[in-house]
Amino acid sequence: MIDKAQNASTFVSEVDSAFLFIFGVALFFLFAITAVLIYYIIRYRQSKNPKATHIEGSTKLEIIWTVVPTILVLVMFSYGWSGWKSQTEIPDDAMPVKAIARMWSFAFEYENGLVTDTLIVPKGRAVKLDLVAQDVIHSMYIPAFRVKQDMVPGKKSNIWFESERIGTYEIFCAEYCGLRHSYMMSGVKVIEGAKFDKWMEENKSIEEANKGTNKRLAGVSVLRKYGCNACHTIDGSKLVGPSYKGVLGSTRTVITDGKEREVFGDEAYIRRSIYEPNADVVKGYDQGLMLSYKDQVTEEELQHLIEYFKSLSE
Amino acid sequence: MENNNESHIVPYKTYGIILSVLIVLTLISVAVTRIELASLTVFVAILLAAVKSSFVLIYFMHLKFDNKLLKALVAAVFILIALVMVVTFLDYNYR
Amino acid sequence: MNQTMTLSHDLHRDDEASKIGMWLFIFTELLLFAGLFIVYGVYRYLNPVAFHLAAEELSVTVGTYNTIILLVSSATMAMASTAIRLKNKGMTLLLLGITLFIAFMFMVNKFFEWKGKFGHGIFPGSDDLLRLGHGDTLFFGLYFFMTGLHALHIIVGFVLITIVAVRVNNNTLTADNPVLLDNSGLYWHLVDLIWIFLFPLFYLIT
Amino acid sequence: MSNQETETTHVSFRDVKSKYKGIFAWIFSTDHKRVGLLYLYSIVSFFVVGVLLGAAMKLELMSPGKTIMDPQAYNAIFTLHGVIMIFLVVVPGLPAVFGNFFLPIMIGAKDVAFPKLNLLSWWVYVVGALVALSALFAGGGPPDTGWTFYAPYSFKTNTNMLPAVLGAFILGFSSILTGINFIVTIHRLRAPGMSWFRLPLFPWTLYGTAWIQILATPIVGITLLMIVGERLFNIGFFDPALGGDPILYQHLFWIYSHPAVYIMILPAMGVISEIIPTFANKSIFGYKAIVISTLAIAFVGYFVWGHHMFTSGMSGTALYTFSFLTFLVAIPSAIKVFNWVGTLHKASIQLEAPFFWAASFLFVFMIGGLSGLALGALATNVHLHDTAFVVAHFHFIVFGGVGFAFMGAIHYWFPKMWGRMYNTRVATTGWIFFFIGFNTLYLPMFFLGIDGMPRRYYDYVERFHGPNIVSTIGSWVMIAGIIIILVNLIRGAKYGPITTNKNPWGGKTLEWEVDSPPTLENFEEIPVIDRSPYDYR
Ligand code: HEA
Ligand code: HEA
Ligand code: CUA
Ligand SMILES: [Cu+2]
Repeated sequence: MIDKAQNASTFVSEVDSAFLFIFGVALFFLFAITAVLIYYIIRYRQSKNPKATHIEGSTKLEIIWTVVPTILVLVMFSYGWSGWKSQTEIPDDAMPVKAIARMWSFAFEYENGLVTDTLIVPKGRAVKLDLVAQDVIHSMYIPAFRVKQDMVPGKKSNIWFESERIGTYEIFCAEYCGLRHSYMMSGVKVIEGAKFDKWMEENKSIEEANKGTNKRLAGVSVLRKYGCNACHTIDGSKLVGPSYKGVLGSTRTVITDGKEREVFGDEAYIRRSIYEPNADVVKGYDQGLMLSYKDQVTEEELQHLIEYFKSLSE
Repeated sequence: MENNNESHIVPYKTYGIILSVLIVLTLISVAVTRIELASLTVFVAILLAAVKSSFVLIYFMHLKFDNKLLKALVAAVFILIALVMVVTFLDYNYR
Repeated sequence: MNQTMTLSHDLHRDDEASKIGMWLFIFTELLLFAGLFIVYGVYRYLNPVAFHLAAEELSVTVGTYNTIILLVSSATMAMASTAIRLKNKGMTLLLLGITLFIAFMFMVNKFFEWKGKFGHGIFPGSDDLLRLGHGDTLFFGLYFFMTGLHALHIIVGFVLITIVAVRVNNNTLTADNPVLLDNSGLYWHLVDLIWIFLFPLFYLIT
Repeated sequence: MSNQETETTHVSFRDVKSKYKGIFAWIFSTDHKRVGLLYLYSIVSFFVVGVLLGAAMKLELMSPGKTIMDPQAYNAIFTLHGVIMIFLVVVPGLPAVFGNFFLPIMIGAKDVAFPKLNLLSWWVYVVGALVALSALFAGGGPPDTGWTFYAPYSFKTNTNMLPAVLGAFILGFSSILTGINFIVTIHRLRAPGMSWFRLPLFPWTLYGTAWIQILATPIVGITLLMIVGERLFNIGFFDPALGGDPILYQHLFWIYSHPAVYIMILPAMGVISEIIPTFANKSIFGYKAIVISTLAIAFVGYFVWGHHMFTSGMSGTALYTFSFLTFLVAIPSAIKVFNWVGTLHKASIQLEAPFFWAASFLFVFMIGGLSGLALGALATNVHLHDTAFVVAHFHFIVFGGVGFAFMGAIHYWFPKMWGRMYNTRVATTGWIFFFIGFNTLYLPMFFLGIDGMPRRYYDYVERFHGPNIVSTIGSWVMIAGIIIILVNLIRGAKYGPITTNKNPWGGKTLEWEVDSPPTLENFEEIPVIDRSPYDYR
């Protein structure tokens, strides 16, 4: 079940009390009106009440049942408004994290340049997410925190939250974004503030993050960082794009400018596939689904990837 | 149902006058937008267009001689369009 | 009792109904263009400078000229309604003829205007346009889309008025049943009405 | 002229001789009743297709992971399901079928104002439908954007967007033509003595609907045309890479599509306002209040479109204005519900299938509408937007509202339309299955949504499994219900006992005074009206 804990984020209690009020009123009217309806049907059925009484209407009643719902909905409106307002008032000291969405994965970039595929945040500190979409509209949805915001390409937007409870919570992409929309998820991991600071310290920058680990693991972390696994597998099975398995050292048929040709999978091919993904598209796959990673994947990361792919082709 | 197509035969002359007014207004709007009035230009140009279109509606399109209902409907449609624009701009204006 | 009848004949001819029907259709056309005016408004608001500069690419002279002739055609079309009621067939045909001629001239002007733009490499999706920047792309995108749609209406109006002229000529459209002429007139004025707004938005506000 | 029909007194419109033979006597007929039935048959056919697609989705969602199809198929199916259900079924639905058939009769006219235009609108509908469905077969595969065609995904996808979008554009014209026809008909062809406040409520709602049809549909028309332009010429209206604003697309889309939901529901409310007094044998409670609330919904409904975009990143001002207006538009619906229930007070109720449909309409409509309130409030919408909760909301109110009203209407007017009767006991059994299946199918989706399951999800995490199973089982119960109902109606139309009574339910509106089925021109003599339409004294 969804984490119903009130302090998963500071918004939860306010939003949930709006829910409680609205659902309370709604259920009351639903049950009351249904009860009256059933009572009338039983009480005034033809066999019981053969002659109807002529009534045209009643102005007094009309006024009552216009005014009462009006008041109730105005209260609902203000509950909804105030609950939402606190979500827009971002504290100045909130820790900024850039959240990037592309088909079909999320990535999170911290101030120090560190990039991860799950969001890791400290408990009890406000976090501000700067939302960026690279291709189509996605939506950042963290049910346990009661926050959601569309990520629109070409448009800046942000959300913030503060969690007071250690745990891992789901992130879903809530705006339909194509083939693997339902697999576009991630998580928020809330950890102790001290632990968080330590973690930041240990992973000062990407280069350092990748240093020290063995080559294979470095390749895996690059794939995760850019969310490549959303579309490619390592076991030879077909997803949106071709699998990494056997990509190095094999000959494949690609479509270049609408014409078929054969290419050999070498390092140059890998580089081209990442920097100009739509130049050669392997036969049987759709063009235009992958964006260029030219300004993102560094030369060093590319080397890690190639090492890793080598290991997959062995 | 009454066929009131005989009722108002608008003389040619009326159309002639309206046409000249429209042409003059067109020339004015061209002239006005030539001088720099900054943001006022937009306003003036649209205002003149609105005046011109009212002439077209009222005389060329006969609204002057039509029943009240139709007049009200036409006005309502323009108000609707204006309201839709205003509401859309509640978003863009305050982003 | 076995009588043969035609449904639409039996329903008593109702000119007022046809007129209301035409007006309702005009409402939908107005809303159609309103959608585009909203788009124009928003993008103008978001790209004020680019729209300002891009508009200077368009020739005010051609625009003014087209506006004026379209106004004249609207007047002649309205006069045709008078002429038919005065049972002046020759005059009606003459006025319709002028309207058609002007519609044709308008299209000729548009053609050369567009051709000129195309010659400068400005057309939807062209490389030059993409190089100019977002505001210009949008401005000219809207320019072609809106004036194009307007031109389409001119063509429809042209066809409609031609039909009217033919029927006036065969005496199947006379002072007794001028509704088709009146309604074509209403349509033609609508086309004019839209142009009255397109003209300042694209040519004047620079 | 084109359509010579021979009329003898008291010959049903179905048996009237025409110069065309067989099916051509129908598809070239300008008789409003035949056009209505043409619409009925085409709409029901598309409905069955849509329903089968819905059932397929439910099967897929029965368990996590792949059940019967892959993600591309699922995405295409919910798109087609949405497009078919919205543009081909519920938007034309009640006005085109029952509006065409009964509007002229209820106001005491021989036909609609423009019979030829009426036939044309059916043809346009068919052409639009065929164009839209051709997306299935042309290369590239069926579109996979959802019925909302959101930019920029709708230009990025390699699937057949153009036919779907063009189809929807053409269908818009069909809707506009119907709207124009109805407004003029109501203005010009009311029988002598039928003042505005003697107009029955179904025509009133059609009147409100018709205005929305002609004033809102063009906006989606132009928007879809812009998508076509964008895809063909790369103009960049809504493509952020070229400076366009995807949010503007959403504005334009919902400027139409929100009013469209009232195009769907208003005639449904009209049908309910007819059924309830007839079966209560009693004048409707608060006739004027219902009329005014109809017009209020039509008008205010035009300005609430932004509630579909609360999380899109609109300005705060826009957000609370839209939220506020959304709540305002709920009030007229509440007024109607109270008046319908009020009508039953001290009534004498005939318990027959049409009444069961009307009463259960009230129940499901309330659930749908009241869940809309949680969507209309900002804070709660943020959590619920684009989740299964929204899916539950609109199935309850669209399918629950319009679908139940449609079923009610067809059971109510059946003896008038076919001159025969269905088996009433079977009809009630069908209703019971349908009602239980319906609630089992959609209620769990509310819980899924509150728990955070996004919509348009082909696959889901394990904790959403339970409610999804229940929901799928519900769809089977509903299958049973729909089959019972359809079989019963089809048998009734063919072999049911011929009704001799013109007015089997004791209705007071004009359609109960004409023959069953009506003759070609409905009335031998146009009636003169001197009373309110629900005068049961
Ligand atoms: C027939 C169609 C129909 C109707 C009538 C409605 C009616 C309403 N709708 Fe619904 N709606 C849809 C069809 C419809 N909707 C569809 C198709 C979508 C999804 C589109 C998509 O994204 O694909 C949608 C989505 C939708 C959203 C966007 C959700 C999201 O994506 O985030 C919202 C938000 O405000 C909303 C609100 C409402 C409200 C407040 C009403 C109100 O008009 C309801 C009024 C009714 C009542 C209130 C109940 C009766 C009254 C009482 C029982 C008395 C007691 C009442 C009070 C105390 C107030 N709807
Ligand atoms: C009128 C509108 C309407 C109707 C009636 C329905 C009916 C149904 N819909 Fe509907 N639905 C929409 C409109 C409608 N839907 C819209 C607009 C969307 C949004 C699309 C989008 O996101 O873009 C949607 C989305 C949607 C989804 C969400 C997809 C997602 O977000 O992942 C689901 C999921 O279960 C669903 C299921 C169903 C089911 C099970 C039915 C059931 O009613 C079907 C149940 C009926 C049966 C199972 C009976 C089977 C019948 C027969 C076998 C016939 C027998 C025939 C003869 C004897 C002749 N629909
Ligand atoms: Cu990304 Cu859905
Ligand atoms: Cu809505």
